[in-house]
Amino acid sequence: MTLLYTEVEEELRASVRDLLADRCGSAAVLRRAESEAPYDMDLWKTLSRDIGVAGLLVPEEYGGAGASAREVAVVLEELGRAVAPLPFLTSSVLATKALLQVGEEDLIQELASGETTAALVVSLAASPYRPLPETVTVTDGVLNGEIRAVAGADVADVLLVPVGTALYQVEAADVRIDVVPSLDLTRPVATVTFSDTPGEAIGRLDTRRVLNFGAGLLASEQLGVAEWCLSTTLSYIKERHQFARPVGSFQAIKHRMADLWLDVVRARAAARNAADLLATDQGASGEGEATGDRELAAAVAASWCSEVAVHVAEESVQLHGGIGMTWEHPVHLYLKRAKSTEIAFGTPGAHREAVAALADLPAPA
Amino acid sequence: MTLLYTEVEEELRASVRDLLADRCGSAAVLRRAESEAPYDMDLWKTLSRDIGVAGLLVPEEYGGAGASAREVAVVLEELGRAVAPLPFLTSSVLATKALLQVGEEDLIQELASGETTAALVVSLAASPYRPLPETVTVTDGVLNGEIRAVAGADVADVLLVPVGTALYQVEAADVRIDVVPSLDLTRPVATVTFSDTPGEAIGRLDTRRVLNFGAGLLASEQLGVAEWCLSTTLSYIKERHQFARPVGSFQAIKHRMADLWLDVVRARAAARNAADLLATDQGASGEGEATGDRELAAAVAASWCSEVAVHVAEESVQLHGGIGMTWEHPVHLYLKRAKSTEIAFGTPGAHREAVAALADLPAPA
Amino acid sequence: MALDEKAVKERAAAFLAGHDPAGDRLEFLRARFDAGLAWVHFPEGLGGLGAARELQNVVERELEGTPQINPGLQTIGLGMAAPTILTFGTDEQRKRFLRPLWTGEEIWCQLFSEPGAGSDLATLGTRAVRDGDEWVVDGQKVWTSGAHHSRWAILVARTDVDVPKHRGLTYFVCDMHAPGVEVRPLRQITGEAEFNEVFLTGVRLGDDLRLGEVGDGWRVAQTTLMNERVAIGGAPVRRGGGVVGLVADTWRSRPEARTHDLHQRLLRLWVEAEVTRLAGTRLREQLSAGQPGPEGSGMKLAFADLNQALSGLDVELRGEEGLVYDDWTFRRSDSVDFFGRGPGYRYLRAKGNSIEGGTSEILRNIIAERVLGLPSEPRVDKDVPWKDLPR
Amino acid sequence: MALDEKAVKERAAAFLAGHDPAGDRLEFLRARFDAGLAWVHFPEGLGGLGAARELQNVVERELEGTPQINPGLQTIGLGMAAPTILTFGTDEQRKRFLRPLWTGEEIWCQLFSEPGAGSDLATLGTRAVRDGDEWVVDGQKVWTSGAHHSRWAILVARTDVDVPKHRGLTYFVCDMHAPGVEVRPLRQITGEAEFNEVFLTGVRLGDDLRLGEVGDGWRVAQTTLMNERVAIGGAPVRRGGGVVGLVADTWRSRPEARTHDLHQRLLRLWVEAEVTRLAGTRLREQLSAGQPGPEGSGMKLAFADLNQALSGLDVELRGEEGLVYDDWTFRRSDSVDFFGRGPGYRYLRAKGNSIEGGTSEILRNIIAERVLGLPSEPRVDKDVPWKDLPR
Repeated sequence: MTLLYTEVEEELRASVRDLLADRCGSAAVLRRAESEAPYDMDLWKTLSRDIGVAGLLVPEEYGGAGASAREVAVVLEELGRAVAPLPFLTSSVLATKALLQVGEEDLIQELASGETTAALVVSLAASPYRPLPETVTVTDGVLNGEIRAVAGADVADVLLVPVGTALYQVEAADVRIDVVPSLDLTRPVATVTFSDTPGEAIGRLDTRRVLNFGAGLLASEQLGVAEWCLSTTLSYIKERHQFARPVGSFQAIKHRMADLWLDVVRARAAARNAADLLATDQGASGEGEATGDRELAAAVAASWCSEVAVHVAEESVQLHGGIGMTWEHPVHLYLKRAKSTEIAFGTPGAHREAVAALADLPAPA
Repeated sequence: MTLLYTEVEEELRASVRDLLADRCGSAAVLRRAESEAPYDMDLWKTLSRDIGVAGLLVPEEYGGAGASAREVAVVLEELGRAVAPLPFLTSSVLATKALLQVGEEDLIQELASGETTAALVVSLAASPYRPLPETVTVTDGVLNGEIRAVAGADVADVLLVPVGTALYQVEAADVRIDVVPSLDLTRPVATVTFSDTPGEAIGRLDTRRVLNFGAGLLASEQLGVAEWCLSTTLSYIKERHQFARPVGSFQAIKHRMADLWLDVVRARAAARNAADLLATDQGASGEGEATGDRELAAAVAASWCSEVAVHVAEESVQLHGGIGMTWEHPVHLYLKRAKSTEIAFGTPGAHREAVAALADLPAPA
Repeated sequence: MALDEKAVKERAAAFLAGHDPAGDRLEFLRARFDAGLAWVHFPEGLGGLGAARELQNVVERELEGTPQINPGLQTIGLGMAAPTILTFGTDEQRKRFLRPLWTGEEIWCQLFSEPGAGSDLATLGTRAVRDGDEWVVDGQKVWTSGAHHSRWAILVARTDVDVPKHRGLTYFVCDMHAPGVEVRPLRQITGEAEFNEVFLTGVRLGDDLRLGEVGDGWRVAQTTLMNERVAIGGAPVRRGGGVVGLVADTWRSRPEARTHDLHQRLLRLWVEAEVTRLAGTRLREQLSAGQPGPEGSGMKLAFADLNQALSGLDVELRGEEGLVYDDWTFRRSDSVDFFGRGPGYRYLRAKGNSIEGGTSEILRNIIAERVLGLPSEPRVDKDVPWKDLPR
Repeated sequence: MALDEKAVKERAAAFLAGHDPAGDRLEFLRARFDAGLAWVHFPEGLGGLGAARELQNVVERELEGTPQINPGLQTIGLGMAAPTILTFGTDEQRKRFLRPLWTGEEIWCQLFSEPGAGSDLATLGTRAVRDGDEWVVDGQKVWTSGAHHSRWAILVARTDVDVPKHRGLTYFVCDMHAPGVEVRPLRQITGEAEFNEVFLTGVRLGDDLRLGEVGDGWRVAQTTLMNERVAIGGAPVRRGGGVVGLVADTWRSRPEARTHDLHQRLLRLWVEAEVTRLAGTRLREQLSAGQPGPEGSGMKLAFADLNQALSGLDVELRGEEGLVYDDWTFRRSDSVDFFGRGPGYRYLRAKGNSIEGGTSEILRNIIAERVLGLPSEPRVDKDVPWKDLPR
């Protein structure tokens, strides 16, 4: 294991970053966020076809790249850094991970190519540490009920719906999906409503494991968000003059930046560690490193990186002064992403509660 | 009610401060702390005789000043500011308050004059919100057992021992009192051991109310500690030059000082508010303002001022640099006082738990 | 001798006896101004009685239920323009401006901040060049609330580029109906446009619209800003009220959302809100007869921190509901509807609390220097002509 | 070509074959030095093999269980003096000093800080005046650990008062047995005297004890300090170990002391300790073949914060027991017994973590300027001769 990036990972990062720089600048993201089509599905196709990101987690025999959580994490960092409106987390991480667990080969192959997009129909606020609310029922192969605050459903072809311990596959076309105004403009959430919708049970799903995997990797996206905020703020305060000095020459600002940097340095180490351990979560049984170590690494990264992303984004708005409060400047997109992901797949507090159990720090009786 | 100091209160403050400036400088306090007699009982006699502080809480008909918690708070501020090694809190606040509750007139009169000193035999760490540990038993009018970490017992003539709901009066001479090395050099704690010690039951005591009263007023002592630290640090950083500038001209330091000032400003308001409401806690039944308001004010002041005193003292050590780490400089006396009082009569967390109940912010089920 | 409480009460009663509150609203307000019951501490003839400031409360109690002015719309006029005009205006200016300002017939806005001059306001670059009896103004201002329905603005512009920055400024009343004034809504991160950018192109202002001496604009502006900071965060709240009350209500209504992490944070914030409230009360007691001083900066700083922490906690506490937003529509708003909007709006809007009206960084500087007496930092711009400053 | 792992292993094995670990300890250590197995990255003949730094681990594994040096007593010598002597010493100096330094026959201490020069070390005032082939040193140093049993000290003194402060310094090796060196224990807030004050009065040092050029002392000292900061807080710990482990053990052993407030704070600190540990591990991976850079400052900063927060929590968590102290006796101590002493001691001692070896304020400056590239503040002391500086 290493907490550094391998050469292969750095090459993957460079390709993704180049493409995003070209096609996914902040002005474009903002324009798109205000449009009817917040997701950039053309870019998604290119990213899947040319760089193969959609199939990173998929073994080579199913047409994937046979890579691991480590490479996924690098892509998430870059997508976070660009607040890219793409269904990578929802389709290529969560849905794909769920399918790999149940072993649904055909669909996995379709997802790996990026031609088909899927979404796991759980609330973005679902916690790995609590049972999912049972708002959908299945009777005679048809689903009824609704699930709110689902991310990525509106651009999915196929929906994967956990009901109890079973996973159901549903065609998106058979379902009502209402996108609601979302705090995160670049990853809106939707209410998914099933009304006698036909679904096929495709296997048993350990949702906790999938959500834990998602939370641990989301930390890398949060790291990317924090890194963009830190470096953008750095550039700004080096340029911006007040009192005939660069704002970044004022000691109070410098000390805050040093503290933010230290937070981000530790976020990077935590996110890398989580990715490295989650890379051992293979196949249906999750063999490899002990589950406890993996869950602990994910919980540590998720709680730390969530809070760091929010804090750095908030400080970034503050240090940009008035301009940071304008719609025109992209920093708000990052603040909104950071704040939304703080709630996603377990709040920082929920992850710390998991740490209590995993690190033997029992709560008061 | 007012959160300001009245003219009478300011006069009382000035007398106490003058006397302490004369007799209780920091070098003297440090010397005394290392000696066999950490308390300055001569000064205590003077303060009681000339300014009448020992009888502040005592009604005039019992030879006291007939003042209230408001005046007591002002004295505590000054004693905190001087880390004065005097039994005011233990004898004139806690023991006196307990006696006023049970109505033990003769002893109250003796305490009011300052000729007799008493101590309530409870651990300094006793919380108003938990039952006292039952480590002392009474059989046929004799006490057995021990109570640890008692402040002020070593200079008391009379000990007041709560056992169950009863209060017992014991002669200090009949008891073994072992002072232990204490974190707070200026208010050492002792283990008090009863071995078939004769005691007289003098009434029923609501210990919670006494401890709550003590905690709410201790906030004023903590305010005094914080104020000394703030103003001493201010003077130091205005004088001390590094990089050919006063340390206090560096913006990062200035901003921290501004934050500390704001903490202390709020500590003052909270301590004044607690003193003002506790001043309505009169006589045995505690009539006056609703008990809930009084307890809430005390809990708010205690939790805030505890943490502010520790924080300001810690920052004071840091901003003094190396000199603040030396035995010779008095700031460590304040750090040790602050840290010890953080534990006294309920930790900040315990007071916040009380706030949860009093302000209707229920804990998770 | 100044009027006492009893005398003020009698004036109010006499006024009420002579004016029907059920009649024309504007007439009533104009008459109230003329009776000296607008702001009793202003001089007679200018809406006041020359009485102590705190006696205004007596008037308000007496005139409860009668037609009132609109403090939301008139914030800038009442809080900033009026005290400045009173202090620095000529007799003509006071007579001309104060009455319609108070009655709300004329709304005011503020043209101070510029894209290049935020915290360092004194470096502003909007130029005013004298042309006979007039001044010709060119430049761009920003963060102007209410500009689109304002009749007048208070404006600071540079009249001399060859002296150090603080010395080359002059303070004007700007006619918002003058040719060359263009107002554009400025969208914020909340989606709405609460503020405007104002472009000034060859705007001609008569010299009679100048407030204070030429070159004395910085000193005049200080009066305005001191009054602004006291207005922010200075309002009394009841225990457990305000923003913390709102979050506490969320907490009480959602037992299923409670966790110990959130509970501990809520308790800390509740205590902080309470001690901040008490400090505000204490400050108001100290100031009840005095003038606003730099201590008020501490209250604004504390309220900004609290609002941000509380509104952030509120979003997190709501979980799934925190992921949605009430309305992203780009529309003008005339005031901040903090309690009427959703948690996401409050979270975003509160971010501005530590920027508007003096950033928290500037407020810490003010506390450190003016309250604590700490030395200022080495200044690189002190004796440099404005035109030679790096920017 | 430099030796690889296999070659180093062979050298160690060959050395062990030729020297009996059960024999005389000092002889064994001297022989180990001479075999180049003291610090393999040093040059041959100076205790090393010119190999990569990380191969030292190979040697340590091979020689486990043999007589060892005393890193606690030798901290300054090994961590600060040795790399400086290697970089700036003459051949004679390296030959003379490095061997007994490593074996521990000669203990070293550091004479840098002065009462008037803490963070601003370059302003120090201890004078060294040339007198023929000697230098005469006068001044006062402070925060010198181990001075009372040291043979040598690394010393920075001012040799020119007429140039700006950084340029008038020269670096010496000070003979601690020379007449005029007086060592006095300095009592700390913990009660013990871990440090000393050192008074230098007419101390004569030969010019052969000068390290580096006259006037080049600041640059030489930078090498020393960089190495110091890496040494602090750079040691690997296991997950949940170190200070957080100690507090966690308190927590586990006292179910009756647990509250939700303490629990939440402990969980936060546990997570922070873990991410800091991981960042340290990652930094060591980055540095494994390289030289210490400014990033190490971040680790020291983080460890100081953590130690302070954790030791403070520990005292609070122990409640009644937190009110007592283990021992206030004024006595000398040669090293920090962080784990062997009581919670009160740890709380007080940890306060020094953010002061010694570079205050947290200085470290933040270093990170801001050298890592993040932020501009320095306006300097008022840049071109001023030392003797004219305000102090």
